[in-house]
Amino acid sequence: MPRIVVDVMLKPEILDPQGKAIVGALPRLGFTAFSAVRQGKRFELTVDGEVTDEILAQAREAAETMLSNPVIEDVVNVEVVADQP
Amino acid sequence: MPRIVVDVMLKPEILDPQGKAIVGALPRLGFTAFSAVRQGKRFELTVDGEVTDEILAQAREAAETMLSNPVIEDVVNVEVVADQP
Amino acid sequence: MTETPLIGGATLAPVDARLAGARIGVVTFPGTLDDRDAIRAVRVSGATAVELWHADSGLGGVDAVIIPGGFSYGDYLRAGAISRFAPLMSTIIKAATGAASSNPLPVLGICNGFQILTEAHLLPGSMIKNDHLKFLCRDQVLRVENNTTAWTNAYSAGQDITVPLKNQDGQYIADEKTLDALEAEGRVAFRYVGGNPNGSRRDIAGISNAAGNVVGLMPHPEHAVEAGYGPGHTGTDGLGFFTSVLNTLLGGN
Amino acid sequence: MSETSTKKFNIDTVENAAVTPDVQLPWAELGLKQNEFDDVVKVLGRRPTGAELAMYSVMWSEHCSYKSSKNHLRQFGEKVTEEMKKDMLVGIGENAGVTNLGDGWAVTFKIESHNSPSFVEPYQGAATGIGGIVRDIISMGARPVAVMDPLRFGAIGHPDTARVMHGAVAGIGGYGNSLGLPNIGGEMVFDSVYQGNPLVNALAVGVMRHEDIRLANASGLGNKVVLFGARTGGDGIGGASVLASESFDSTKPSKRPAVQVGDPFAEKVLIECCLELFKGSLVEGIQDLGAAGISCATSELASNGDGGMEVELTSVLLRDPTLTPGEILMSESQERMMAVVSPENVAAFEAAMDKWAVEYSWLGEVTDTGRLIIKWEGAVIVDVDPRTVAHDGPVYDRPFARPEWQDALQADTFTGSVQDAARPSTAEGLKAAVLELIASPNMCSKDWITNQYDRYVGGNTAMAFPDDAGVIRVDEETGLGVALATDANGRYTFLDPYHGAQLALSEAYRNVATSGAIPMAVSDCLNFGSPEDPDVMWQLAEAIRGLSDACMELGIPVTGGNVSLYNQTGTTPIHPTPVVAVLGKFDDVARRTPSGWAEDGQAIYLLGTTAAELDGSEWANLRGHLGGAAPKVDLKRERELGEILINASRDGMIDAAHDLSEGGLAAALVESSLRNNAGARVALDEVAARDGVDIFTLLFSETQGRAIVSVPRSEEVRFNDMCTARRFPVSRIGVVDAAGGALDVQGLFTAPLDELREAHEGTLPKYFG
Ligand SMILES: Nc1ncnc2c1ncn2[C@@H]1O[C@H](COP(=O)(O)OP(=O)(O)O)[C@@H](O)[C@H]1O
Ligand SMILES: [Mg+2]
Repeated sequence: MPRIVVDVMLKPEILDPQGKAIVGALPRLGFTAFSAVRQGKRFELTVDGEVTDEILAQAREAAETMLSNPVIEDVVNVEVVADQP
Repeated sequence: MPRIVVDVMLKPEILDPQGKAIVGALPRLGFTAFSAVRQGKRFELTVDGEVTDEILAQAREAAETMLSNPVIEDVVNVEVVADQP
Repeated sequence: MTETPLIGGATLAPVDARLAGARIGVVTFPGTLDDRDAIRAVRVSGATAVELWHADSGLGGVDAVIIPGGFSYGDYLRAGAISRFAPLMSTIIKAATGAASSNPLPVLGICNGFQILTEAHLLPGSMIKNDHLKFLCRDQVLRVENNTTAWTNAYSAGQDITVPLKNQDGQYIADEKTLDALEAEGRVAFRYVGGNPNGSRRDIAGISNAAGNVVGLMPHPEHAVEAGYGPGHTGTDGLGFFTSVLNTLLGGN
Repeated sequence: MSETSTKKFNIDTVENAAVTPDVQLPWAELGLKQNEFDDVVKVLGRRPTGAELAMYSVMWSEHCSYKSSKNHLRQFGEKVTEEMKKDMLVGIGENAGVTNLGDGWAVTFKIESHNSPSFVEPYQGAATGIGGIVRDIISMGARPVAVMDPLRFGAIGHPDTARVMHGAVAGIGGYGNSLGLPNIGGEMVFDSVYQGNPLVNALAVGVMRHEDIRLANASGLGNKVVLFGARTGGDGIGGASVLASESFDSTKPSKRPAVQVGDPFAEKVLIECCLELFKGSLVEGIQDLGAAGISCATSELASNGDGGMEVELTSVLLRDPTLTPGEILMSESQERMMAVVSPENVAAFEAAMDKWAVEYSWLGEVTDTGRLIIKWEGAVIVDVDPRTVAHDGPVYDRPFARPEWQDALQADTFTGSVQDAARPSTAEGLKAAVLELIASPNMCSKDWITNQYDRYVGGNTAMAFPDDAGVIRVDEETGLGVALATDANGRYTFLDPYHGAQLALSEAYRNVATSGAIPMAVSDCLNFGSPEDPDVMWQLAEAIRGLSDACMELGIPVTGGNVSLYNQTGTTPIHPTPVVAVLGKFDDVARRTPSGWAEDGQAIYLLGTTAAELDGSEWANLRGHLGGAAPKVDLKRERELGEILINASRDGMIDAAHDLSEGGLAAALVESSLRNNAGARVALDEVAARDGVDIFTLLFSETQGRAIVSVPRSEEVRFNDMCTARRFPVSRIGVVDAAGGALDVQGLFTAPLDELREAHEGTLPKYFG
C-alpha cells in the first residue's frame, strides 16, 4: 500500500538538545565529519488504495495541525512514496 | 551548508506505540484516510564543505551503529540534500 | 565543600569484614541519577561500593558492577544509546562476556542500566516507549522466575517481591524467536505481576544472559533496601539483589 | 548610529551615544514607560546605548524589578521578630532564603511561577519552570533535593484544558525526573478563571552545610568572571528583534525562538558540575541565569560585590551567531550559570568543566571602578553603575481600592442561596454527596499526575503525595529532615484577600504540622491579575498584608518568593492566588506521620470544632456558588493544633493524621481510608450535637484548625490527657476497621472502599486518558 511520508523538524532557531547530544557523541566514535546534528520526526501514513489529491491535502493538514507543533516545529516535507515490498 | 539526511524507522514487525496513538487520534480530527501510522526519526547531519564519498560512508556507518539500534530499527534512507537558504 | 556525597553520606557500619571485602562498582555516566541510591544499597548489604566514572577505562579491581538508573545523556537518541559507547563500557563488556576468564564479571543493569546493556548487546531485545506513552512511577510486584543468577540467588523461585518502577521507555521487546529462547533457557529473571505496566512482551521485567552473570531489569531494587524509603514505607524486598551477588562472590552460591 | 562597525553589526558605543543624543530608541517597544526612559537618561547623564537600553528595559520590567509590589513586599521583611530571625541564615533578596536546620545543616527553598510560557507551550513552559527554580537553589551552594508543583488549570471539561494539563504535567515530569529530583507534592485545581491563564508554579528545595552557602556577588579585584553551561541563543527575546537597528542587515532580521526549549540533561550535568565547584571551593560568587540573562547576572553580581566588573561580550559562546549585543544581554537561554573565580582557581575550574564536558568562556574580571563595563570587540557599549540596573529600578505606588462589588459578593452567602436549596439530608443523599465530592475535579485522586513523577530517586523521600506534606531526609545518620507543603485557595482569597492569604498559610502550616514537622519558614508565589487595575492591586496589597501579619503571628518568616502579575484574560483577572509554601523540620524523619490509618482497632479522633462554613467551599463550588465569607482564620488555634500533632508524632502517640481542608471531614475520612485500603466505623451524632451543626455541615464545612488522627489503644489516655491539658477540643469519632472494606458512618450509610476508590480515582483518567 502507498504511504505518505511527513517529515517534521524543530525550527532552526529552537534548541535541539537531542541533536546537541548526538553531535557531541559522534566524534568519540570516530565520526568527525559533521558539524551539527538535528533530530526530527518522520511519520509514515499508510493509505488504503490510491493517494488522491484530497488525501494528500488531508496529510498536509494533519501534518500542520497534529503531527507537528507549529510553535516549535516545521513540516519540512510531505511526499508520497511508492509501495514497498 | 549541505546536509545528509538519515531516516530511521522501527522494524515493521514491532508495534509502534506512538504511531498507534496517532492513528487512533487522526479520525477524531476528521482525518480518515489513513489506515496506519508509524513514527520514526529523521536526522540532519550538517557537513562543512563538500559531501565526499568518504563522508557519506561515515554517515552510513553512523546511521547503522549509533543513530539506529539494529535490534529494533531499520535505516530506511541516507541521502544528501542540497543547501537551503 | 564538606564531603557530602549523599545528602548525608550513608555510613552504615560494615557488619562483616568478609562482606566489606567485596568491592562492587557503581558506574556514573553524565545524566545518571540512581548512582547514589545504588551505592547506598551496596553499603546496606555490607559490601564496599566503588564509584566508577564512564570516561575511565579501568574497573579498579571491582568484583562486580552495577549500571544504575537515570537518564544518561538525557535518554536522547534512544535510552542508553550514547552511554553504550563509553570507554568503561568496552571494559565491562569484555569482563562480562568472560572471554578471558572462567569467572565472568557479575553485572547488574537497572532501568537505564538495563537499556545500556541491551544497546551494548550484552542482553537481547530492547526497550521502547511504554504502551501508554507516559512516564510511570509505581510500586510494582515482580515474580522471581530464575533464582540461579548472580543477582537473584537470595530469592526463592516464584517469590513475589515489590519494588518501585519508574520509567518512560520501559516496554521490553524482542522478536518471537528470541523470546522463545529466553523462556526455554530460563533467562526470564523477572515478570510483572498484577498487571503489565508498560506493554512488555510476555510481562518480562528482567532477563539474564546465558551464564547468569549479567542481569538487567526495569524496576528499581535499590529503592527498596531501607525501611521507610521504599514501597509502602516499609518494603525492603530489593535487598536480595545485593546480597545475592555477595553470595556469588563469596562462594556461597 | 556610528560608523564604528564590525563585520556584523553597527555597534552603538557609549562614545557614540554621548555625541548623538537625539537618536530615537525603541524604548516603548521594549516595555519602558516615558518616565522610566527619562530616568535612564538621567541616571546615565546621556542617552543609553542600544545595549544599555536592552539591560535597563529587562531589569526594570515588572518581572525583574517588582516595581508594583515592592512597596508592599517590604512588610515581609519588616514584620519579623528577633525570634523569627534566629534560624534565618540568608533572608529575602538573595536567589533563595536559607534556614538553619542545626547540626551544621542548612536548607534553602523557593517557589516561582512559569505561568504564561506554560499556556503558550505547556510542555516546555512547565519544564523550563522547573529548570529555573532549580538553578536558583544551586546558586545558593546547595544540592537540590526535591521539587513540588502547584498547578491551576481551566475547567476540567474545556477543550483546551487537556492540552495544558497533558503538556504541563509531562513537562514537569520530563524535566524533574531527568534531574533526579523527587517530586514530593503540589496542588491541582480546576477553575474556569484559569482557562486563559493556567498557573504553573514550581518549588525547589536544596540542602547544604553552613560553610557551603554561596552568595551572588562579584568581589575581589582581578577575579575572573566566567559564563558556563548552555550556549546563548535568541531565547526569550521576542519574535522580532526591536533592536534591529543594531543588526547589520535590518531588511532581514533573523528568526528568534517563540518559546524556550529546556535541556534537562544539560541542567543535570550543570548541577553536578556546580557541586564539584562548591566542594573544591572554586567559586567566590555564583549566579544563575534566568529572566534577563546576562543583564541580570552581571549587574547583580557587580552591584552586590565590592568593586565593579568589566566583560567582553564577544567572548560569550553563541548558539546563534546572528545575535546582536543587546540580544545577547537580554537572552533568557536556559541552563547557564555565571561565576566569579579567583585566578589561582582557574585551572581547577576548567578541569571541573572538562570532566563534565560543560562549555565555558571567560568573559572578564572584577574591577575596582564601581562600574559595570561591557565591551564589544574592545569598544565600550555599556558603562553603568550596576546598582542602577539591578536595584534602583522604578517603584510604583499603584492606586488600589476595595472593589465596589466586594460587599455584594460577601453578602451572597451559600446558606440560603438557590444552590443550597437542595442540600442533602437523607442517608442516601449524604452518601451520594460524599461520592460526588470525592470524584469532583478538585477533590479527586491526583494519581494521574503524580504517577508521572519520580518520588523515589535519591532514596531520601520519607513521605510524598498523597500525604499531607512531602518529607525528605537530609542527614542519613541522624534522620534530620524537612517537610514541605504548598497551598492556596483562590476562591477564599477572592472572597477576602486579607484572610484568604492567611488561610493559604494556615493550610500549608497545618499540613506540615500534620506530618509531624515543626514549621520554620515560608516562601510564596503571588499569582494575581494586572496591578494597573485598582481592584486587583487591592487584592494584592491585602493578601501581602494578611500573609505578613499571619507569618508574624505564627512566628515563621518569609525567606523568599515570587510575584506573578498580569494573569488575566482581557480585563478578567484570575482569582487572586497566593500560593504559600511552608517548610518544617524533623529531628528524625522516622517520626513522620502518614495520612492513612492501617492498624485495626485504633481509635479515630477529630481535633477541633466545626462551624457552619460552606461559603467558598468545594461543595458550594460543585453547586456553582461563590460568595459569602471565607472560613474564619484562627491562627492561635492552628498553632495549638500544630503543637498537638507535633508532640503526638514525637512521642509516638498517633499512627496517622490527616488535616481537614477543602472538602472538610468527608474528604479527610475517605482519603485516610483509601490510603492503605483500611476502612473505618465512625459515629458523628455526638460531635454534631456538641458543635451545634447538622451532619451535612459537619461533613462538608471547611472550618479551619481541624485534623483527624488514629491513636493506638495503648496511647489513648496519654493522647486525651495532652489535648485536655491544652484545652483543645477533641472527640473520639470512631475506630479503624482494617478488614471491613468500607467507610461506615453509623446510623447513616456504609460506603464500600471499592466504590469510593472508583469514584475518587476515575475522574482524571476519564478526562485525560
Ligand atoms: N500537581 C501536583 N504535584 C504533586 N503532588 C500533588 C499535585 N497536586 C496534588 N498533589 C498531592 O496530592 C495530595 C492531595 O492534595 P491536596 O488535597 O491538595 O492536599 P492538601 O489538602 O493536604 O493540601 C497532596 O499530597 C499533594 O501534595
Ligand atoms: Mg492536607
